[in-house]
Amino acid sequence: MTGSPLNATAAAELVADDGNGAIVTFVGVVRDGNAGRRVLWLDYEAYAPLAVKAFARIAGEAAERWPSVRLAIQHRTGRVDIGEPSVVIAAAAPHRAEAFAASRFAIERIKQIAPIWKHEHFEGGEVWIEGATADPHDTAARDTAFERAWS
Amino acid sequence: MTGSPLNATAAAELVADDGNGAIVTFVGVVRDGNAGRRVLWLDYEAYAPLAVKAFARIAGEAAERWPSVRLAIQHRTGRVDIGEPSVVIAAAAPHRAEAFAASRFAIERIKQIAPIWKHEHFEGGEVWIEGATADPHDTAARDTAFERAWS
Amino acid sequence: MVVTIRLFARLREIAGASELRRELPEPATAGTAWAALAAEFPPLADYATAVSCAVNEEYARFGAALQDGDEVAFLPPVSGG
Amino acid sequence: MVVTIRLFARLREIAGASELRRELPEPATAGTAWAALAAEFPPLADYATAVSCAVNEEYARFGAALQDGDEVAFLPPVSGG
Repeated sequence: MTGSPLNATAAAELVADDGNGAIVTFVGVVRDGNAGRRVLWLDYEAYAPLAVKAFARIAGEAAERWPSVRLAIQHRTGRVDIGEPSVVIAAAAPHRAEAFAASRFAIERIKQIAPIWKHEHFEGGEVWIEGATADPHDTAARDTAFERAWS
Repeated sequence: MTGSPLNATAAAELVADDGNGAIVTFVGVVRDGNAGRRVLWLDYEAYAPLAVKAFARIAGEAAERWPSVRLAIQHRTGRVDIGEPSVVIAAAAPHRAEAFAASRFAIERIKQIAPIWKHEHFEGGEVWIEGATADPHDTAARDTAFERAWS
Repeated sequence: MVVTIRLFARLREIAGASELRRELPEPATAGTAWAALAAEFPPLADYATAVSCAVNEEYARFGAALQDGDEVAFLPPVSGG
Repeated sequence: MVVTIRLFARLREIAGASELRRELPEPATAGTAWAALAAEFPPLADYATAVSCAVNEEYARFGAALQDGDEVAFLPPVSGG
């Protein structure tokens, strides 16, 4: 969790390893539009210590399913302008299937359980985006994330 | 196609766009082992003009399936040492599902139809790696790539 | 007992504070802390079925017992990523 | 007619050249060019069912007709990525 610009290259370097043949990096970027609104920027609020623990939980869940995967997660707080990254996930594995799956799993799971909130500033107003009720023990939600990642 | 080190950041910047919320970058890296052999380095040979056309075909196939996706593909020729990238694919889209799918599709398809060959130098010898018989008109192979990318 | 209550995003705006200290009758749970808060700030009731909670920086159930000095956080639906 | 033949990877090693110019009796196809080459370099026969071909830098069928001056390439199974 950081208030500074994210660095996808640094995340990828963290997980690189001579035995890993695949690195998949997911970068979530602030878009200029959402639900028909012209977005100006986003402000991210977070419960940072719990967010870091949520990321560790997500990495643990991924490691249980794909033991060879190494995962790095970065997430912004504060104002993030259009075109800037709000989240970076790097997943490395010996083979590509696991790297793709772990990266996708992580972003699905972040949206489910990371205590982070988008405050959208759009042309004409602002709104808190509210997605999922966070419950890390909801195994159905976790399984949905696994299914989206690997099917 | 290039004999110089690949740059994942540059590939991601090529596809970035203010309307795109997701950028998925796949980096294929030379591993230190393969099929029980201790790999020292790989030499990539390519039929470069046809490889570039194959990448354009792959981008076209991806665009037909996911019209909002922008794709960039870089591939090395020549000697690539352990831990160095041999291929970089950046896929950007408004939403993450398409970006993940297009990136995965592209690497599956490269392995099917790009006229590129790995010459593996391992401890004790060297060997040409031979994978798929390239046939861009084989729709069953293409559909397998689509299925791996999106199911 | 006295607990620290942390609020985020829209909940923070409704209460007008990101952190509150409140005295609760014993025995107290995260759920009784939420009920006291919702009585104090009625618009919080909209979140009754959607709110999550954490005690001392770990996700917890609303039935989790609180101790004097605990930090209990209430979280509206999340939207990271 | 005279065509340029391009060979890659193991095929190149078997023939000892990445590029050859060969005269072919007309009418010629990519398939007849391959047959002539396999007669000249018998180990190429191992690739009879696995080889692909391209004519003038486009993938082609073995039945594709060749013209004088064409470039025909023979490709062993690929292994990019």
